[in-house]
Amino acid sequence: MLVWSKPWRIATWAVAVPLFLIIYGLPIGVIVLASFSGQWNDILPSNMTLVHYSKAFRSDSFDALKASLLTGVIASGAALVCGTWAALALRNFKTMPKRVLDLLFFIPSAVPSVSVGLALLVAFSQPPFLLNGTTWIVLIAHFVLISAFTYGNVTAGLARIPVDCEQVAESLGARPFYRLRRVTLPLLLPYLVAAFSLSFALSMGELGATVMIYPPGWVTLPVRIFALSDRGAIFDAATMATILGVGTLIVLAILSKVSNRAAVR
Amino acid sequence: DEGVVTLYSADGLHDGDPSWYGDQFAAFTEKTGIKIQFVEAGSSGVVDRLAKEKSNTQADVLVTLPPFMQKAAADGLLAAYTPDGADKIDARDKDADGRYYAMVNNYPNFIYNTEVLKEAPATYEDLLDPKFKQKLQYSTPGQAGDGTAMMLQAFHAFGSKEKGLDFLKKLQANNLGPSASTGKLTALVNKGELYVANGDMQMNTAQSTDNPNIKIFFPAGPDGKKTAFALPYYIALVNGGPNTENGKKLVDFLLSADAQKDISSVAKGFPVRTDVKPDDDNFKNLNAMLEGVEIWSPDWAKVLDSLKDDVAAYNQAISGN
Amino acid sequence: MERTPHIAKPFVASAAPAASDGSRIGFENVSVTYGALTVLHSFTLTVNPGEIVALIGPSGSGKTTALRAVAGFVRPSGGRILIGDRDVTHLAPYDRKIGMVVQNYALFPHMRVEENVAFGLRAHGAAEDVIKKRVPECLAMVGMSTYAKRYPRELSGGQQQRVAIARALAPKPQVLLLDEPLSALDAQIRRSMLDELAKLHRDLPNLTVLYVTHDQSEALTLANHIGIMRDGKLKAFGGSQSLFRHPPNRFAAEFLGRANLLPVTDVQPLDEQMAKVRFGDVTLSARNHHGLARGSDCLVCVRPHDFRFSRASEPNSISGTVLSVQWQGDVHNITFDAGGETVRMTSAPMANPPRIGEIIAVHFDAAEVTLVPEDASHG
Amino acid sequence: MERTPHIAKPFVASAAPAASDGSRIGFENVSVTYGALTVLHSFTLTVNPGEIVALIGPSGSGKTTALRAVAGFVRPSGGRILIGDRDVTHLAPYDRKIGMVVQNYALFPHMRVEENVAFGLRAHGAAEDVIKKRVPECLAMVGMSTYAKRYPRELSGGQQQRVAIARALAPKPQVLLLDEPLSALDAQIRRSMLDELAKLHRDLPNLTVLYVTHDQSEALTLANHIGIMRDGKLKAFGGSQSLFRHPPNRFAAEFLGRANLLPVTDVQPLDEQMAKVRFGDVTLSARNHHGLARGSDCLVCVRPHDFRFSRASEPNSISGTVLSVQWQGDVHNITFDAGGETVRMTSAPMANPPRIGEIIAVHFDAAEVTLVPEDASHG
Amino acid sequence: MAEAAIAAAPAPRLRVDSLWIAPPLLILAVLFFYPLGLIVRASFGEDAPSLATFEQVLMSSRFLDGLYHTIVIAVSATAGCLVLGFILSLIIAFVPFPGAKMAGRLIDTVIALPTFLVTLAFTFIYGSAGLLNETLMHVFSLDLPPIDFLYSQWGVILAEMTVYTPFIMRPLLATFSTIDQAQIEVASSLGARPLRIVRQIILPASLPALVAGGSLCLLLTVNEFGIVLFIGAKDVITLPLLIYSKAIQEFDYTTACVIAVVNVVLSLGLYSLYRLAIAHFGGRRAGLV
Ligand SMILES: Nc1ncnc2c1ncn2[C@@H]1O[C@H](COP(=O)(O)OP(=O)(O)OP(=O)(O)O)[C@@H](O)[C@H]1O
Ligand SMILES: Nc1ncnc2c1ncn2[C@@H]1O[C@H](COP(=O)(O)OP(=O)(O)OP(=O)(O)O)[C@@H](O)[C@H]1O
Ligand SMILES: [Mg+2]
Ligand SMILES: [Mg+2]
Repeated sequence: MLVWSKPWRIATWAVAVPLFLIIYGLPIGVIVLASFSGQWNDILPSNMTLVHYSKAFRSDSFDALKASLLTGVIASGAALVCGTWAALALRNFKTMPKRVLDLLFFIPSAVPSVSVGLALLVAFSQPPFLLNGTTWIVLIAHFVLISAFTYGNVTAGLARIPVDCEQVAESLGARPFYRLRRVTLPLLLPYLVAAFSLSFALSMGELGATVMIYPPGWVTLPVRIFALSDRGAIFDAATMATILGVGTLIVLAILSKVSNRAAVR
Repeated sequence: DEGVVTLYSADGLHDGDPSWYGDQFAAFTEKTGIKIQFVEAGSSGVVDRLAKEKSNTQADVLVTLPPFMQKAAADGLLAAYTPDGADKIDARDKDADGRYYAMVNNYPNFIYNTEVLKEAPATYEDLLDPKFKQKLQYSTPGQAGDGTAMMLQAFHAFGSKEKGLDFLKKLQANNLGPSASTGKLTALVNKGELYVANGDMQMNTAQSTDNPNIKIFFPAGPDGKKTAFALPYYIALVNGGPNTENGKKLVDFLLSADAQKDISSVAKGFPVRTDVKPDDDNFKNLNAMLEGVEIWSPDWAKVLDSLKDDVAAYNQAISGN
Repeated sequence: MERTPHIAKPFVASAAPAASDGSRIGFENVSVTYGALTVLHSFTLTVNPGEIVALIGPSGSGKTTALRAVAGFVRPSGGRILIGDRDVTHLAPYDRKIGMVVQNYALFPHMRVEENVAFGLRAHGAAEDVIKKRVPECLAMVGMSTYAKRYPRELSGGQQQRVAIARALAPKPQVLLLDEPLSALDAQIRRSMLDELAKLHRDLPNLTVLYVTHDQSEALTLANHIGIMRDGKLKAFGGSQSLFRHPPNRFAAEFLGRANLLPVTDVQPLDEQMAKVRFGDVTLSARNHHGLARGSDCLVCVRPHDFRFSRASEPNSISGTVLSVQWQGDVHNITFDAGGETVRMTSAPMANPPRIGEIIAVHFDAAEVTLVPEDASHG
Repeated sequence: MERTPHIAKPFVASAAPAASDGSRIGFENVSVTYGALTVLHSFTLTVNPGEIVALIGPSGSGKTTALRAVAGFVRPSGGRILIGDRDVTHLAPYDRKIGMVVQNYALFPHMRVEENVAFGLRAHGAAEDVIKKRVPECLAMVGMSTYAKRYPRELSGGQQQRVAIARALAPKPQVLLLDEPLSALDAQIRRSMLDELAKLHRDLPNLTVLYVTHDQSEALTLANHIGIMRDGKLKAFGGSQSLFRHPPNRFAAEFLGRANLLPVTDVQPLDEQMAKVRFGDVTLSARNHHGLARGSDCLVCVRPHDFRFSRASEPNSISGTVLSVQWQGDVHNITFDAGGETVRMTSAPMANPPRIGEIIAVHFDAAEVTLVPEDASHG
Repeated sequence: MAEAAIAAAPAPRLRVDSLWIAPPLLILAVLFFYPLGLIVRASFGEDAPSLATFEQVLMSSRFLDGLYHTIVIAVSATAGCLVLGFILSLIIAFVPFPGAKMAGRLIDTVIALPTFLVTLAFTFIYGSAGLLNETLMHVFSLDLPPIDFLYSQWGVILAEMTVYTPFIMRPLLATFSTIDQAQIEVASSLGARPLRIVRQIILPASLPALVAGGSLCLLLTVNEFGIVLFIGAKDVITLPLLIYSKAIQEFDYTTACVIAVVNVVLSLGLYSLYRLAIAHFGGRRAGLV
């Protein structure tokens, strides 16, 4: 409770809701609307139709959705483990080494996705690591692109969890791993969920690197959507995007259930 | 991996439902039992990827547009191969060394919105009219294949690179902004967001069912002549691919008369085999559009050589405003 | 060994069979610094196995820090800490086998009350049926059985504190560190918790307790020995009774039991035990517990409750002008001015307490008061 | 108006010129629920301007909740809250012009001590030079001057609590809500803080204080009135002395001052004031403050300190077997069994306290003890 | 003896604990720093290492133009994200309205939409024949579209703000859920109004999250490629776009690598500046930076 009086609360909403609608409601709405459109040459579309959906369901878009979801979950999961691990391990460091290592873990997000794609393609098309043409390279690319997010979020969370709780846990006989599992990680959970959600969503939408390296048979939704929109089939692209959005939303909703249970208020 | 073949292809032929690729892949697998693995990207992207993967080549067959196919050939990414029926393809449609062959023919063009404009702009000069301010867009040379083609066309129509660049510089006043994609412009023209954009015949024709407000046109140069050049999808066998034998079968199949006869009706492009003469409406329609248009042939080797400088010169020219 | 039903055998298996002194706590010259600030100076103290030692001292004197050093939450910058015969100075907290209640409770916010209490048991790998039995036992001990399913944020301050106590007791540690564990509780629960602690101590004779409190009656009730801290140093240490009766120095006398310290002169020992001194122009007698030398100056330590109203002619009698009278339920607090010294006395509640400005005479029993050396430690 | 140097004029300008009753606190049938749980039931209480009222009660009885309702942190589900004549039930906390110390201090962790104390002044838009003057004043008041530059995490528990008090006092609120503000302090500082509060109250006669404590002597020392809570209800309310002397019911008697409640029968009023009753086969006399009817059964409330050792033949005398003897510094606590009732008594420290099992006789002054009606409220 | 033990003992403990950093570091080294190393090597030319390409690139006006736009867009978009994200999260967490949770989740979903789709949606909304302009032209009978910012730097910035605000909001919301409610209550009882509470209590508490979110946002916006490419704002070129066209369109891998290296340096430079700024504004006090 921050705004105590009803009129002010309503005033706040009166500003917030339109802001939200303009910035987020409109773009999402337009894409969803486009997915049902036959033509859109006026203010509003005409010839509302479901034909794009029936087309989408007939084609291999489900393989693409599956590829996207799997890539997202696996890459975000790996990034979560790696980022959390790194953030926790970095607690043992102080001052200069800490800053340097901190920077190292942020560097992956300092490289444009195009460069990441190129670099991976070059690096993993030559010995000793021959991974091009396999699903691995896509997973690696997504992992690299999102690893800094999990790391950053977990680090932010670690700065805020109370030391007391961890110390008391230790005094109760909790060894580091047990303490980590039962106290540190649960206290971090809101941040872990935030990190996973972000990186998952980011991975679901990744195109720049994926399009450069994806192997045959592992076409992610954005790659398909890109192919469609690049050739002007925007309504079909919007349809696929809606499917992508709904898929992501479902996963995020499940995650936020987890996070609600963890929220400490 | 006996029963597979990998194809890297520039986008365009897998569009629509049904699509020409879709049909042909199914037919090929049915005939040979070989499954096709397909990777689609921009016309330069596929070549770039092939180059980067050189030490662990994944592709068996490459399909892309000029000048990028020529680039692949020059970089030694392609293997010479004489497919069945190679003799039925015109000399100007194939590499002298037999490294690549045209598969689907196509021509760059312009489109306009028929709702807003009563008739197509007649000349390139007409495009400089202030009424097109912010209402005209073309895909950017150096970023999109069709954009590069449009630059080459301007060079040709105005007689020299200098004059062509001069025109593009003036055109920049009306240009909405750069675009990496040519295909998305069609939708914008259809919607009326743009009045004029560039494109190519195969793609625009394929798009016209979903975009009823667009129409193809060829503006005339200062000499009053309408000109265009062929921008075919080339097919080639990749050097050192994992399944070269299957690759050969696929090249043979896609250049076979059976496959070629569907090109105009399904892919909305022109077949390259001299012995294939389709009689569908679209083929007639395509030919009708080309009537009065003089077809010229760029020297792709030269184009390739100077491409980097030309793009730089173009960027220099348009940033002048 | 006799046990009450809810005190089962400690399940925490010590690696080495618990020697009888396995639970001694020893500080050897322990110093602790925070940055440039030293908050514990060469602190030395031993808590014998099975003993309860209370640490008292003003706010900020380093009591919590001393406890945290035993728990392993701070690393001493010098000295050693022993638990039993082990030097634990560099041992991680989880290897020290202690139970601790910290000043702000630090309950785990994401766990229900019962999960909080079960935490230590689980961490020690107790079997599920042991936990099922032990957790309700501990909750019952602190009167929180009905709150087992609540989250800490849904409890009142005192309820949280009780959960913290239950959590520390659950794994039956050999060493218990309590940092003001009853500070948020009312007198009634506090008493019943003290009873529980005393009972626990009877049932587990090897349980060693180091207990920080700011409530002296708590310390006196529960502890065998009391340590008085000030500015990170141990100023006094001794058996509860003797420390109260014969404080070794001014600070200890004032801090524990708020003694009156009357400056007296010319000590004249009478025998082994007693001495005569001069206070202004009256002669007083008192215990010379610290063996002060003839003729020296010192302080006589008189507890507020040692005074009785008297006729001025009685021995050991002083008189003064009443400065304030305050009723406090079970006592009256009176201050009066005797020869320039402000003296505090308490008496049982009176129907007619003296009025401010009235002159009163009070006396005390010579055997109850002690001479304390004058020291420089108190400004 | 006379002021001590460090109490400057309150700068908080009330919108309306402060009426003399501008600082009354009123609860009118206030109910508070957390989810399905009602923790305050139709709570009604008035704190008159300039008064100090202490709220006491067992842990979890709703004391904090009542304070939070006045502060505006929880919205009552029913009833009204008044400050002065304003109905503040729906007012935001920042419009209520209160000062509050919460149970866990809630210092702002990212601000230095001095910034914490200055917070309220800044929020009220005080001028920078006023702040410069007032903050050191307040820090001095709680003895924290040397810690002005520290962060809260670098302070001990008691130090944090003192900062919280300084922070609440700094803006000189008219209404002060204190939730166990001295719980982490030792007796000495606690006394000096109580003195400061009393002084503050003398200097700001309109300051109204609602004070939650679990320390009854604190309540009795400081408060004009005391409210005793239980299970979210006000069980007793009255002037401190009268509530202690004549508790209206069993719960109040037991909770405040831990009275012995001996079940007696056959009340025989002697006059307006006194009555005779039977306890087993002895006759006792006591004050009949509540005017109990002839022949009824009731309880006689005897404080532990009301007992004196006596010969068995004295009036108002009972005898019993000693169950326990506990020395607590300034008192001896003794429990004995009298006709099946466990009775507690305290006496001044004795050289030879009775031994367990010994039979003792004690008596009390009839004017000091009160008859209390038997009620069903206590299981 | 005792002193020796004290001096010696902590050291090995620290070293053992430090080893925990090895696995993630190793993973990152193989999967990221090795490829990155190849790029750096390639930037020095294919045969004899030289700085020629660097010189050439750094002097070119196109590069400088790109550099300028990259910085302007990244800094403005990040600032916008920080402000918008902070406001929206504050409202969702502290002044929740019915459906606020859902709104929060919907915002997350925006990240999942490929960036070019957001730009497409923008065209439909803010384009000259888009929802907004058509409506305005209709209502006010205008001849020319009144809203015309989409194909400029501002369009790019707005699009990036839309896409990246969730990166601020997520960690912020997580932090808000752990703020001690009692602090807010006490502050308000001391007379602090919501704005002051936000400024003095909530903002400092959310600094770690703002640091994390803002850093990521900054790095993402410096490296954003899709949005710039697909909006096609006139005269707006950024470094990632340059890399793309050099590498893919012009087959000039060396130049692309050079720009990539510069881009990394730029990203890290901006990142460090941002961190310094945060530290200056109080992060160090809270023991964060
Ligand atoms: N993290 C820290 N950094 C700097 N100084 C600290 C820190 N923690 C405690 N101190 C200081 O150390 C001294 C001792 O603190 P400690 O907590 O041990 O006191 P305490 O005796 O427990 O007091 P209290 O009864 O008030 O809890 C105090 O003066 C305190 O200000
Ligand atoms: N957020 C909450 N949700 C549910 N129950 C609560 C919540 N906060 C307090 N309670 C319950 O309300 C009752 C009253 O709590 P309150 O904090 O007012 O007690 P208190 O009298 O202050 O106790 P203490 O002396 O222990 O601080 C307690 O039983 C507590 O468990
Ligand atoms: Mg302490
Ligand atoms: Mg409370």
